[in-house]
Amino acid sequence: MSDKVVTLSEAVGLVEPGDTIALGGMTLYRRPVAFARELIRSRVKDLTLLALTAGYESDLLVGAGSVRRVRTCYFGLEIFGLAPMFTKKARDLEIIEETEVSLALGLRAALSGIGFQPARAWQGTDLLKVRPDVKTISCPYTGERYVAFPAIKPDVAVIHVQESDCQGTAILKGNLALDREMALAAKQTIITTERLVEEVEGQIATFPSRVDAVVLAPKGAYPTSCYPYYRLASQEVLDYVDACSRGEFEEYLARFLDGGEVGER
Amino acid sequence: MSDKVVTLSEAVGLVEPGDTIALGGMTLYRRPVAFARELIRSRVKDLTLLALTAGYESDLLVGAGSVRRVRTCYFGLEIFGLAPMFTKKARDLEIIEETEVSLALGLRAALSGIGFQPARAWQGTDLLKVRPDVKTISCPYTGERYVAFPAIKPDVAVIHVQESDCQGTAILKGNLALDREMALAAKQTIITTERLVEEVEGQIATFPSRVDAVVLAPKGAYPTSCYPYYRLASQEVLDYVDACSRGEFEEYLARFLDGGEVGER
Amino acid sequence: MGVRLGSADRFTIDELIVTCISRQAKNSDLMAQGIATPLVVAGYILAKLTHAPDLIFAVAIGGCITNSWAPLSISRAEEANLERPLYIFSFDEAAGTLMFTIQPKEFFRPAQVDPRGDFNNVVLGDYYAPKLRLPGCGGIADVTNYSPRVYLYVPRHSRAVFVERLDFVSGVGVLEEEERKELSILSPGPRYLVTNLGTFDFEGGRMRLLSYHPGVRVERIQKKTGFPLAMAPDLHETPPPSAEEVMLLREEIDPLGIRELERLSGGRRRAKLREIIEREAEGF
Amino acid sequence: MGVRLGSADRFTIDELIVTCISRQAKNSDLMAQGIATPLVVAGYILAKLTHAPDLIFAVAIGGCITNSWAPLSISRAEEANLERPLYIFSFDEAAGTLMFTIQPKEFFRPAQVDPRGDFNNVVLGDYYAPKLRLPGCGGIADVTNYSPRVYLYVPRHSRAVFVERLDFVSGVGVLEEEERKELSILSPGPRYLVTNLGTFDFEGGRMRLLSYHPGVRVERIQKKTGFPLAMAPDLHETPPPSAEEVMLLREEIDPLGIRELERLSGGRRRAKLREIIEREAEGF
Repeated sequence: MSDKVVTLSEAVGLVEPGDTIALGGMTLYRRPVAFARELIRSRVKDLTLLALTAGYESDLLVGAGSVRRVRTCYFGLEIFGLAPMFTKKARDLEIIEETEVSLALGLRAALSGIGFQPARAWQGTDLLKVRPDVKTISCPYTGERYVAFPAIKPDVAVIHVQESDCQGTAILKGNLALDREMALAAKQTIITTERLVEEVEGQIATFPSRVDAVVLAPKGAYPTSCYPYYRLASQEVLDYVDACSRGEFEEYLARFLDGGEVGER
Repeated sequence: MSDKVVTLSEAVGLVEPGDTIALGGMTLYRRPVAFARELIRSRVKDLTLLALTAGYESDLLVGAGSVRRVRTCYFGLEIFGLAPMFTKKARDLEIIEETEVSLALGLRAALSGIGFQPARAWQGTDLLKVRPDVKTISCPYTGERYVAFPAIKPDVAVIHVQESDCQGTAILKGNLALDREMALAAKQTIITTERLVEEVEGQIATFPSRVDAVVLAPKGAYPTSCYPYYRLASQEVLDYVDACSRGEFEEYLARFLDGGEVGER
Repeated sequence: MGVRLGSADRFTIDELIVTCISRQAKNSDLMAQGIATPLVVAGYILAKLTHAPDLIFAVAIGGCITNSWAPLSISRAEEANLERPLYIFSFDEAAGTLMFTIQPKEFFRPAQVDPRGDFNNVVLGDYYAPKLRLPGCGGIADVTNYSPRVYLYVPRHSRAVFVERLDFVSGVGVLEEEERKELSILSPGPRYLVTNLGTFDFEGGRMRLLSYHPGVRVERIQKKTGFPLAMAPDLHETPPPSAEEVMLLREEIDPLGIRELERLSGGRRRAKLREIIEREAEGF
Repeated sequence: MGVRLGSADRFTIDELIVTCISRQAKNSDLMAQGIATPLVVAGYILAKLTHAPDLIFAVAIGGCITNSWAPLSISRAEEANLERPLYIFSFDEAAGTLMFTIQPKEFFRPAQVDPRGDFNNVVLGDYYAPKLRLPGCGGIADVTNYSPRVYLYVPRHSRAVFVERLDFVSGVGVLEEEERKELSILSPGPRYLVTNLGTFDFEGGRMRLLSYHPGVRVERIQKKTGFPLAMAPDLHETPPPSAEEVMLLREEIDPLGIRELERLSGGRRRAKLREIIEREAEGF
């Protein structure tokens, strides 16, 4: 099998302006932060950012102007509060409202090779008003009306994993989020990994036939966590929030971009 | 939590004539054979037998006259050939054609709390002709026509597992078949288990809130396998096929019913 | 509001809210934990350590189901949840089938609530030109379509939260039977609400005061609510936490006082956060 | 037909079929194994041991994906597959999403095939009063709606198998573009068919002879087929297995001769089965 190991900057080269890019992990856990750093450096713009829950690196991408459109069910910093740049720029972003079900079933529809998946969700809320593209459908058995969530097929998925081999067979420990689904549904999939191994052990999370690039990125999720290798670097996230609250996003961003592949306290 | 441990015969008491009973495992692997034995003894009739793939114990249930209706995508004995009693009685049974997708998505619809699940399946075949209850649906996005598989909600699911606690938190090793889905979707779920343990280790396969009875049944899958405890008892299955080919099903059945909870060679 | 040290019959409002949450958990219940909800996590653990030892948790951080617990933590929440999981789920499974089937109880924290229990976690002000964009509703718009086990908590009861009309509906309240049927909604709406002033339900489709917290007058609760409240016939004072409950909370469950963060904002919140994180780093 | 011992340039028809199956596997392919298909399993392993070392298997017995293999076995197939699985799947996932997405190649064994490659695994004779009820189609009616990697094999080529009109359609063949579109079918139909007489495709929507096996005359193949065959322009003799392939099959992959079962029936099949099972029990 062909070796797919490339550098971060080569991997970022797979992203085109206007792409929908799906980032794995959840909020502050196992985020592809090293990739996001390189993506900001690359100055690719106009991206649609897709995430189960968008957090630290997503806020940096928004602050740096890489993102035009956001698709997520939550954009924030959990116990650290609102995501400062998302909150500040919300009026200028195009926000495509999603929920856990619309994201999960949207990817599932793509994985099933069909145009939609039905669910008992969203009705009685204003989500259907601000997502006029989302249709409803009548159950041929019960007559009930369900929401028909449209397929979501990201252009690029970026998943940070604990271990991968050179062909992109990777494993995930803990916290699966929607990573396996993103990696399978995307047109191109990039794995960034803490470790490159000869052969992974345990239930695999990705299939090499659906992986295009593998990047060795130790500490590649820092300051978000990569269980069980390192935990959330809370002080760093708080430093970010504090910097933004002082109006010093640009200074923080410069430090972040300077930070190389690995940040350490 | 309440202890749900009962005897096989108490567990069989949960099955009513006319019920749809879902049996876990696959063909010759991890089948609830001890339960099937007790079910035949109970003389409950008119059952609808639901299985991913129906094999040894299913054929005994059919031969013994417990079953009126069969829902499965395969009824046979794999390398041992056709299932003799199913083949013999096929004209008298009501056979509801299923496939892997119709079973998996039927259970999934029930688990999702909706009436159907769409799939790209069955079209261009005669299955839709012999299943006029199965409808099609038009995708509101692509305009394509998909089959809308109706929800399947078994009355009783019976799953043979390697280990369970007294409340019905069980694990499965290897071969998941559709057991987790059956156990969750059924109105009542019965676990038969090789071992009763204080606490299971590893990813659980059942949730105690959805389990009604737990039966200690060592060798409860014999002569089918229970990986990794014992393998398929090929000679016993072949003896069954040979007996049937000599027209000696009744004699075999009598021996089977005599066999107690445990068969050994 | 800080922890008042002293005899255990004294308690803070955070501790009372946690205790009210705890009391909604019955033994063997499955309790779902969202993100950034320390009051809820503390309440669930308190229940497990008192009247509901068999409680099981479905946790978003770590993405798993577990029956073990650890003291509240910011940096270590994930590893604590993943230490001995019963079941690790993907959100495809969780959102697609599992949560509908195993039906956990979950406490949500709305930014706005209307009289019938609809709620909002998406935006304040006009959707297209918001005064404040909120993080989003997670799975609330999904869960409130089917779950009979939706619970609410509001740490800062005010007329900004309890409004006659929401800026955006992202969680469904108590609908008329006909409307529910038309929208294929199975959920009967939120079952319970606890705030820093009292406890409530939405019986009959209107927010109703069940109990006022010790020292809080009913008039004050009504004044802080942007619409008329119904009153339960057996309206009473909220039973305070027991000495044991307060002790467990302060010493076992949340020695760092993370639960207090939910009632703070701005610079005070960040300062408290830094204090907690520094104490965690020192190994507390 | 038993294994003819002797020099390795001699081979049985089973071994030729296995070799043809093997040649359809390209390196790094994912190959799906159904149940009761020893010729297919032997073919996949042969490919892995020769030209396709990185082959991965999606196996029904054990319900997993694995890249390891073990000699063919009846009693031990499950434990062999589960010894070092890469991925254990539930059939919910497999049938619902995974197989569509990772698109394995799979060889199916039909009971009947029509000229355009529709096939039948459900019933012989009238559906409601069958001459012979077959086990059922498994996932064939699903897979043939979407997969571009459907392959067929028929160990006993006869006019009973290759019929102008099927008793029941449970697998979809090569449809006209318009019909495929109307039925939302993505699959182009079966790509390849190997029988005990030759190899075929369905190019242009009609079964077409690609090669005749050594010693088989084209006229015999046509005579054993219930409809007129098209002929490939480069019609040729099927290349025989190499000495190494035959050796691997007999000594490494299937020393018990389980692959022969697919060409036997009735009492002879049961006798062979008993012989194999007894040898397995003795520890072969």
